[in-house]
Amino acid sequence: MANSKDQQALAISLDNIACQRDERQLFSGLSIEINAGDVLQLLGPNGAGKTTLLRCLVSLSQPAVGEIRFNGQALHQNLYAYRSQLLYLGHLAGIKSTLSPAENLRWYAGLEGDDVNLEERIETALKEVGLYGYEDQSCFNLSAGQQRRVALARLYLSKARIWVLDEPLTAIDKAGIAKLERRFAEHSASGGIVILSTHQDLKLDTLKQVDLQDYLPTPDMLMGGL
Amino acid sequence: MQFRFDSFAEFLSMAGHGPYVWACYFAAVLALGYIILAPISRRKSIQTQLLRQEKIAEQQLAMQNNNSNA
Amino acid sequence: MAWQWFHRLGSPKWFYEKTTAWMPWLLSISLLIIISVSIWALGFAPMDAKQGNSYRIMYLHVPTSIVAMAAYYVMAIAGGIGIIWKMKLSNMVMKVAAPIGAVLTALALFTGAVWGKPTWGTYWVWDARITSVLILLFLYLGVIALQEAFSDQEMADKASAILSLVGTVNIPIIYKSVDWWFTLHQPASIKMTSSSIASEMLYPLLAMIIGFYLFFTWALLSATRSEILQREIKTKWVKQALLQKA
Amino acid sequence: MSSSLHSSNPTVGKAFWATLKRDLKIAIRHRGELANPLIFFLLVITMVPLGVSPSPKTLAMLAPGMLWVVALLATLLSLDALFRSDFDDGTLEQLLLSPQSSYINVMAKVFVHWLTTGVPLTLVAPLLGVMMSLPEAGYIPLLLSLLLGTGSLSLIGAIGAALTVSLRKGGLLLSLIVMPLYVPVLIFGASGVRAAIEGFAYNTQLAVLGSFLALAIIAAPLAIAGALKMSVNN
Repeated sequence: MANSKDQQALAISLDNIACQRDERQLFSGLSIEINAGDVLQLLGPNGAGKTTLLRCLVSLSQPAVGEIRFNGQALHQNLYAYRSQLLYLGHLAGIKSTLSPAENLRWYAGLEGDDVNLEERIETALKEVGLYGYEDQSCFNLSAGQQRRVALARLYLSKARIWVLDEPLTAIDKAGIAKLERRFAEHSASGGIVILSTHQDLKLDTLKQVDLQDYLPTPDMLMGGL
Repeated sequence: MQFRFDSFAEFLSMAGHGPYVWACYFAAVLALGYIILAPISRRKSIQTQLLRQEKIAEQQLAMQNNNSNA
Repeated sequence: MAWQWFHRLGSPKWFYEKTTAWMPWLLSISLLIIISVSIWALGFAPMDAKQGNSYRIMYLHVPTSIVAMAAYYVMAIAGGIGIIWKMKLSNMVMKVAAPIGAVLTALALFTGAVWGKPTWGTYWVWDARITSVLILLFLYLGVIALQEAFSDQEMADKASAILSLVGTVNIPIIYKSVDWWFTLHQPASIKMTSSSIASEMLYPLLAMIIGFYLFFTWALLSATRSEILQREIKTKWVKQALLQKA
Repeated sequence: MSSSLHSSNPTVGKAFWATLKRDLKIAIRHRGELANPLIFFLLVITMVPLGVSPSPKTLAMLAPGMLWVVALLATLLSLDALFRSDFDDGTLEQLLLSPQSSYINVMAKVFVHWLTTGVPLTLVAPLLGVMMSLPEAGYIPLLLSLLLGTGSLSLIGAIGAALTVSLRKGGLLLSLIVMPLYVPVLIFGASGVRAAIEGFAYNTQLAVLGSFLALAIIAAPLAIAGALKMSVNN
C-alpha cells in the first residue's frame, strides 16, 4: 500500500489566501504551489500569521478568503485522502504527560492504523531523537525540550508524506537541529513535503521561503473593504 | 357583542378574578414593551458609539494636519 | 437564479434595506390585533361557566406559549442554516431569537402560573404543559448563556447553533416524556383544556395567535437589524445609515 | 458497531482501540480521581436522611428519584474533565486531524467516560439503595436503568463538555446547558425503579431508555465532533 502511495503525486496549492484573526487582517493575496519534494519555510515576525496559516493548511481553521487545494480538489472534498498523508506538529506538543513516550507514540500510530513492527519502530524513533532509555518514563518527568522531542519522534515513525510543523526547532539544541535538518532533506528527497515555520536558517537545497510580510494587506483593505 | 360588566368597578374586580387577569395583562405589556424597546435602545447606543469613533477620527485627522502645517 | 436570491438574502446590507419599509407596518398591524383582541377578551368575551373570568388569561397564555415554542424552532433552523451555508445573517437571526423567545416563554410561564391560582387554588402545579414550558425556558437560558460566554463571535454563533439543534432534537422527546410522566403521577383530575371551545371564543384566539406571530416576526426583524448595525459597524453603509439620521 | 466499520476500513477499528486504550490507561493512572464521583454520590445520599428524615418509609419513597438525581449530578461533575486535558495539551486537535471520521475517536472517548463513571456509579447504586431503604424489588431495575441511562448521560453530557471546553470557566455553564437535556432520561430511569417497587412491569421504561441510548449513539457523536471542531478553531 505504501508503495502505491509513493508513486502518487502530491500537490498543495494555495489560491489567493487571506487570513484574519480577531477581525484583523493578517495577510492577503497569498498564492503558492507546493509540490512533492518541497521544503517550505514560512518567515515573518511574531503575529504575522504563521501559525494561523499553518492551521488553515491542516484544515483546523478556514482562511477568510481563498481556497486551499490538495491534488486539484478543495480540501473539504478530499479530507480523508489529505489527512491520511498529514502530520501536524502544532504549537502544543500533543503529548500526554501522564503517559510514557512510547505510549504516546503508540496512540499516534494507532490513529494512522499502522502497527507493523510497531515496538521496534518506536524504539528506533525514540533513539533518533535521543530519548533512548526514557521510553517508559512518564512524560511529566521529562524536560520541556525532551517533551518536544517526543513529539518530533513522530517524524521518524509516521508514514505521512506531508509534514506541517509549527516552530519545530524551539527548545532543541544545535546537534538536534542539524539532525532534524537531515531528516527534512531525507523526507524531501523521498518525495515528501515539509512546511514549517522557524526563525532558524536552514541549510537545505530544496528550500523555498515565503515571507508573510510580503503579503501584508493593503491599507484600503484594512479600512473595511471586507 | 356587548360589554359583559355592569360597572367599571366590576370590570376591575372581575368577580374576584380581577387581580389575576390584570396582573397577566400588565405583565404582557411589560414583556412586549421590553421586546419593542430593546432593539431601539440598542440602535441608539450603536449610534453614539459610532459618533464617538468619528469624533476621535476627526481629532486625529486635525492633529495630523496641524503637525504637517507646523 | 434561486441561488442568487439565496445569496442576496445572506447579505446583511440587502436585508437591512429591504426590511426598512416593512417595519412600521408589521408593528402597527400586530399591535392593532393584539390590543383589539385584548380589549375584546377583557370586556366583551362571555364568561366561562367553569372557570369564570380567569379564563380571559387564556387569550394571552395560549398564544405566547405557541409562539415561544415556535421561536425555538426558528432559532434552531437559523442556526442550522448558519452552520451549513455559513450565512452571516442567519447567525444573527439565531442570536437575537433567543432573548425574544426567552421573554415570551417567561410570559407564558407567568400567565400560566397566575391562571393556576384561581383555577387550581395554587400558583404552581407540576402539570405537563407548565413543566414543559419551564424546561423550554431553561433551554433558552442555556443558549443565551453559551452565546454570552464566548468572546469570539464566530465561535459563539457556532456553539449556540449546535446547542439549539441538539435542543430541537430533544424538545419533542422532552415534551412526550413530561406528558407521560404527568399521566403517571396525576390522575386526570386536573384538566384545564375545555374539550370543546365555542367558535365565538375560538376565532379571537386564532386572531391573537396570528397577532403574536406577526409581533414575533417584527421583533425578530427589528433585533436582527440592530445586530446587523453592530456587527457591520465598520462598513460605509452602516455609517451612512446611522449618521444621516443623527 | 466498530466491527462492521472495521471490515470496510481496517484502520477505523485500530483508531478506536488506540484511543480507547490510551484513555483507559490515563484513567487508571489517575485512579484517585475515579473515586471522586462515587464519593460525591455517597455523600449526597448520606445527606438525605440527615436533611429529610431517617424513617425508612420516607426514604423508600424518595429512593428511586433521589438515587437517579444524584447519579445524574455525579455524572455532570465528571464531565468538565472529559476533553479538558486533551484540549490543553494539544492531543484534541491531533485527534480531530486523524483521517478517520471524528465519530470513531469521540465514541471511544465517551465510551471510556462511561466505563469510568457510569459503570462504577451503577455498581455502587445498590449499596446506596440499602442506605435509602430501597425495597427489594427495586434493585434489579435500578441496576438496569442506570446501566442504560448513564450511557445516554455520558453521550449527551459530552456535547456540553465539547461546547465549553475552550472556556476557562465552563463548569457551571456546562451543567446549565446539559441538565435540561437530561430530563427524559431522568423521568424514565426513576419511574422504572418506582414501577418495579409498586409491583408493576418496568420493561416499557427500560425499552424507552434503550431507545434513548440508541438515538444518542447515532446522533450525539456528530454534535460532539462538531462542537470540538468549533472549540479548537481559534
